Amino acid sequence: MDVTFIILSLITVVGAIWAVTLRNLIHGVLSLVLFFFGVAGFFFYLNADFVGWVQILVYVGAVAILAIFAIMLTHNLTAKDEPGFFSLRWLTGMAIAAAVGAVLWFAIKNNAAMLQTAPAGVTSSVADIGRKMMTDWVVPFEVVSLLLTAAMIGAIVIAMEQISHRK
Amino acid sequence: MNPATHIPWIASYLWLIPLLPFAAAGVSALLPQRCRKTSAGLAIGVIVVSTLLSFCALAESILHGLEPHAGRTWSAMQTHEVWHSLIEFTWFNYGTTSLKLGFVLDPLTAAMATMVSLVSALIFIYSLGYMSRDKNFTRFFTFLSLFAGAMLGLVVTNNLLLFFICWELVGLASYLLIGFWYHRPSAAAAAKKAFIVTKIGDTGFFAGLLWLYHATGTLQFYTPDHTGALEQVTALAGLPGIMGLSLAGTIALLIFCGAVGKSGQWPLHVWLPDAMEGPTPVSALIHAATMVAAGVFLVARTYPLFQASPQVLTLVAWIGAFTAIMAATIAVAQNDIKRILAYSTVSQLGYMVMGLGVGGMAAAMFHLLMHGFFKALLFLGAGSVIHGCHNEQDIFKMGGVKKHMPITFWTYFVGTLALAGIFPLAGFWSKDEVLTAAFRWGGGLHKGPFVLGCLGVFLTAFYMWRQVCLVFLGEYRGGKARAGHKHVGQEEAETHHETAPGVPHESPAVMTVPLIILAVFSAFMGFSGLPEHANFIHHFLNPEHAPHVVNWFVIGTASALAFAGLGAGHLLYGVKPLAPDEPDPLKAKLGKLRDFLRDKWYCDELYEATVVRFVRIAAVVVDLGDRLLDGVTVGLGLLARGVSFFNFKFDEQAINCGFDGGCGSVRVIGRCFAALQDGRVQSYLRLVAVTAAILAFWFFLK
Amino acid sequence: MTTLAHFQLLASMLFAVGLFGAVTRRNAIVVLLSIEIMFNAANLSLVAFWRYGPHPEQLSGVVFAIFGITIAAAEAAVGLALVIVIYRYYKSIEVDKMRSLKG
Amino acid sequence: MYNFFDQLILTLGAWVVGLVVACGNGVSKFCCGQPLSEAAAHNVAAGTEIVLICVTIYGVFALCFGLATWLERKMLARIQNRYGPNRVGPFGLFQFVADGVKMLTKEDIVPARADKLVHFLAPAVVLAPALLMFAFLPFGRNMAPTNLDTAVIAFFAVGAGSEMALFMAGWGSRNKYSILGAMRAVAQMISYEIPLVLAAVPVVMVVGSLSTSQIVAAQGADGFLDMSRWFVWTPWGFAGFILFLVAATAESNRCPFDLPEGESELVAGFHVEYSGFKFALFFMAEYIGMMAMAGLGVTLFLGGWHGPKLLPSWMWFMGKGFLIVCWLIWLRGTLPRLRVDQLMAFAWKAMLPFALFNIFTTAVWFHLPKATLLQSAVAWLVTAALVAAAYWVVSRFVCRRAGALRVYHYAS
Repeated sequence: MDVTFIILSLITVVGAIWAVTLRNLIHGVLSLVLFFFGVAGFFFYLNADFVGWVQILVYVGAVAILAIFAIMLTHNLTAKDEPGFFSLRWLTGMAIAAAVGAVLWFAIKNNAAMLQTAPAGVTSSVADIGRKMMTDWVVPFEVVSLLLTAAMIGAIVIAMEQISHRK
Repeated sequence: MNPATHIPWIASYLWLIPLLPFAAAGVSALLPQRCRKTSAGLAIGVIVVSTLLSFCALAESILHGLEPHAGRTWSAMQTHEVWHSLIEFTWFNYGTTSLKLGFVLDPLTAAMATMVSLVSALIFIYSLGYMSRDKNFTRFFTFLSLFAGAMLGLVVTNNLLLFFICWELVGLASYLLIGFWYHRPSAAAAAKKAFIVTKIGDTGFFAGLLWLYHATGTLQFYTPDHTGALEQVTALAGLPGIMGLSLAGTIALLIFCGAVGKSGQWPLHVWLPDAMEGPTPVSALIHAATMVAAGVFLVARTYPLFQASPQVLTLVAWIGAFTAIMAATIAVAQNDIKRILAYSTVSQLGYMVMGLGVGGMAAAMFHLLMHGFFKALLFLGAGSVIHGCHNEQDIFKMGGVKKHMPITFWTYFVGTLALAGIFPLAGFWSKDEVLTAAFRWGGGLHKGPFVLGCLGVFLTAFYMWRQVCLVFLGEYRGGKARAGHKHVGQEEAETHHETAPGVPHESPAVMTVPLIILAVFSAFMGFSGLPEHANFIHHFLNPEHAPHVVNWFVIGTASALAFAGLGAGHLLYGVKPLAPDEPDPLKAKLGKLRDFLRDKWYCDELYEATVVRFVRIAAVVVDLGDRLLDGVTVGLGLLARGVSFFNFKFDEQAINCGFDGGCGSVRVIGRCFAALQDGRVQSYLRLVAVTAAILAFWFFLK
Repeated sequence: MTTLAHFQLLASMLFAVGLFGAVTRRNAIVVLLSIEIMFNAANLSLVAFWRYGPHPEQLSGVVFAIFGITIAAAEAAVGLALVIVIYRYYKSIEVDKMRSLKG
Repeated sequence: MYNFFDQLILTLGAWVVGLVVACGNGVSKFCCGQPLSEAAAHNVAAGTEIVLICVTIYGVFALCFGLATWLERKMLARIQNRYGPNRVGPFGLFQFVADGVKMLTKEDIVPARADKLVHFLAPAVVLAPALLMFAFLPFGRNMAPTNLDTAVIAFFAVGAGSEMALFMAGWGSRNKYSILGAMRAVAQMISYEIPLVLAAVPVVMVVGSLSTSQIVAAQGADGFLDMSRWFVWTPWGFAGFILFLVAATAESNRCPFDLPEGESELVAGFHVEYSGFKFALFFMAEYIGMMAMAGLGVTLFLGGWHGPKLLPSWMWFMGKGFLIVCWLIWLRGTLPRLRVDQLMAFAWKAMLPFALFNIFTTAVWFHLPKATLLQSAVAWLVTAALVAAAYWVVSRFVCRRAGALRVYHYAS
């Protein structure tokens, strides 16, 4: 455990908790951006630079902005009748999350392989990633690109349909 | 086989031939509708370049044959070797294997590519005139380019998978073009029919493809180290397949299914005549000259597989012969000018398939090439006539067109004689080759295809001459009877600005010049396949088989029958020109048989009564099964009710009140379970999460 | 020294936080964003496994993380477009109000 | 001599580092009676170097920002046939100092209903990416602050952060004009980010690396011909450069793409509610972001610091960068503002297809043989023809759609 890890974990965990609990949705999205930056920081920390930059480019540059646009377009700046902290709903949610988290914790704790330290000299150069994607992972790569195209067209069609109906 | 010592330059640029039209299609797909000149110019320019490249490929492969025997004549060329020049490239790797694609330059490719691109180029130019008034001109040329690209890709590829991709693209282009006037229900239906019927065959083809890949581990036809799919036939022939065939025979049979669908062979021929709903240049290009020939080309390409299995070859021969004669008889009784030509196409394709079946691969390909020229000529001529006669397609409403459209008439005349097989036009030589091959196939029952073929020759000459007489000779019968008459398959009015009836007029030069060029080819190309020693095309396409000597008996029979057919046609239709509303004289001669022929042997009805009805019956059966299941359920329910009634009585009297509480708790539990399905996503998510957690705990603790 | 367990524990914690948001919040947008948090937790776990794994030269974890990011982006695009359409239809984006699939 | 000037800044930097380490040794001897250990000396040197790089970059570019504002005002004035600032210093060169003093002494106004935290954070967040972007550019021979394997994508990723900052400014102000301006800015920057990145892809493809240092190295040549291999001389490079410039103009919200701040409709867009020093930060972020974009353009297409060996490499870099900045100012002085629909249509219907086709053209270039001069000429002509064809096709689209007049329905 070193200082970088502690700082980054604080950023991510606090960002994530704020993102799911804040009533003000815009604040929620901004904390989510904090969380995204924290995860990107972890990627840099783990020598996966490329993933880190892609994370920032995609999540901060696109997903968060998309969320903000969705919030603006649905006039939902704050969640109005959200139940309070000690409501049954929130307590149930916390219990469930705790249960799942406990299972994962249990699984990790009971695994000796988890206690190893980081081997030195592990890097991921962009050239290597590209080569892997174009050889070993070419089929998933193509599938994902197809999926992305389909999602893009789908999103446009879904959003457009109503405009034509409104006339 | 001699390994290619050097790769000629044209082989390394072979990919340009299909790619250029593809690129043109892509660009003009992006162009707006109003860029008519651009898209047409692009399409034509590109196909001309492809044609030139194909000619280079042809020249290269001819010269390559000459090289080792410099100074000798063709007749002395006895290499007994098929020459291939291969270009391979890797599409992508996955894991440890890689998918290789490639192109092949060999005589088959060169000859076919030249024919396809040349005919396409001429038809593209012709379309300029024919489609000039259509508002979707740009789209038309986009589709044409797409088609040309796919067809040429199919010709030059060295890989069955790429072949299949192009094959399907060709089918797609055909679908788009048949349904080009999609707002006409008949066109839309015809497009759908063509697509679905050919898909039936393609399913077989695809199964064959997969099986071949499974058996040989590659889909390349030829490879430099001789491990291509077609170079492992000897091994395949030794393995067992289905129905007593060898594995090679089974795969060949499956591949032949694809050819049957695409080349309109019985029993999947029904889509081809309907495909005439498309614009006439499309009929000429796709459904006469090139695409339907793709099936024949497929068989020719994978011929080693077929050669390994005599049973399959026999089947091929008989299907071809039967299709040839059946379609010819149907053509005799049709009235629509394009439909006659369509059935004629089916019939000629039957000849080609028959030629393949009897072992005359070169003969069949020769006939394919020649047929490409003269059938394109005939279709374009028909288009010119339709154009000139104000979108009339019924030959009984034409007549005397010769006076008004001399160029069209003379070119059409050449095409007719070529198709009928009159000396010395192209059809004579190629049909003679096919018939000779059929004649030499064997004795006894094996003479059957030959006899059917000869009969077909007579019918071909007859129906073609009938058409010429009715359309071009006599007096013009159109014009007055037009008002209020519903025309069969009338071409779209959009193509034509003048709908007022009047005398026919000659088409513009942009349409007649391609006709003249095609007529020249139809007249003289046949000399490339003179029998006896100098049979150039035979050597060129299939040097492995020794050339056969000329068979005067076959030539005599075929010629005599052709002339007889022409004479019969002239007797019926030519001697006394028909009056405007006079019925077909054939009706009196043949009676009920004519109706049978006119209604295409009731094939569509037969399919309606069998296949379609089978599907309906199956639906009913499934429905019945469903009801049966329902009945069982209801019965069980009744049983349960009976039991429960008994229980109720028992309850009432015996246990009564003590049990009511239990019932109540059951009801409560039921309500609880019902509450689980409350339509809220999050409840489901909660349930999933909790279940997963519990299961995982249980798993860990176990 | 930071061990693999640290990263995995952190990732599972983030996953739990995301799950909490997904099952608790009523606002559809927040639910979607919680799902993004879960995606990120999974990606973090993958990359950590890659970093500590026996075959880092295979780059599997990195490649998978990139695929994960791509898929998450596609999911976000479609999901948020759906939210907008749902808002137009129901005039609300509370997931509790969408229960026409109730059994 | 040339090398001396070329490496002058590095030499100075090394001298300062040496000085600091020596001072540290002195202090250490004074306090503990022994010099610094080797590791400690190394740490001190590295830390000093980092601080020095940051200070130099921020100092130089803050100065450049000042000069750019002066340049802008002077050039705009010249274009509009006036004098521009001419009171403070020679030619009014110190006008920016006066402006800065004014900004610092102005009252800082925060709207009563503002989202205070977000409103406070926005100016800082908006400046951070703009400054961070300089970390990835090589300013001269041996003068790259970082040497990342992923520099180009890092540059764009950092740039994406500024969108969020603009939104924070607009949202935090609780003002209709602000939020409208911010939404416009975000939409515009997202739309133009795509052609911007796609315009850079050809360079990455040809060089085969995302590292800016390697991209610059690939454009180098010997001696006085050091400008012969700039990518801008190739057809695809030229097309890419033009695309990049247009997209960069839009990314930095400059005229004619300055709708987010359109005075006639939105007062001042997302920074309506900012005054004093916070406003100055926005102003600074805009100019520094513009210079960073210019720097990336120079790196990708204009050969970075390469140039005939008449000037030191860093001077080449700054000179080319300022040339692009001048070009942007010139555009502002001459072009009218676009309409929103024109802006979007231009990004999606003209720039995106053209950029995609440019990538294709680059692939063609990459695979064409270029061993001999004749082959190179053929490759050049073929790609030029492709670019011209693409331009022609795309322009026909745009002329028809985006250029058309819009019909306004006031009543409906």
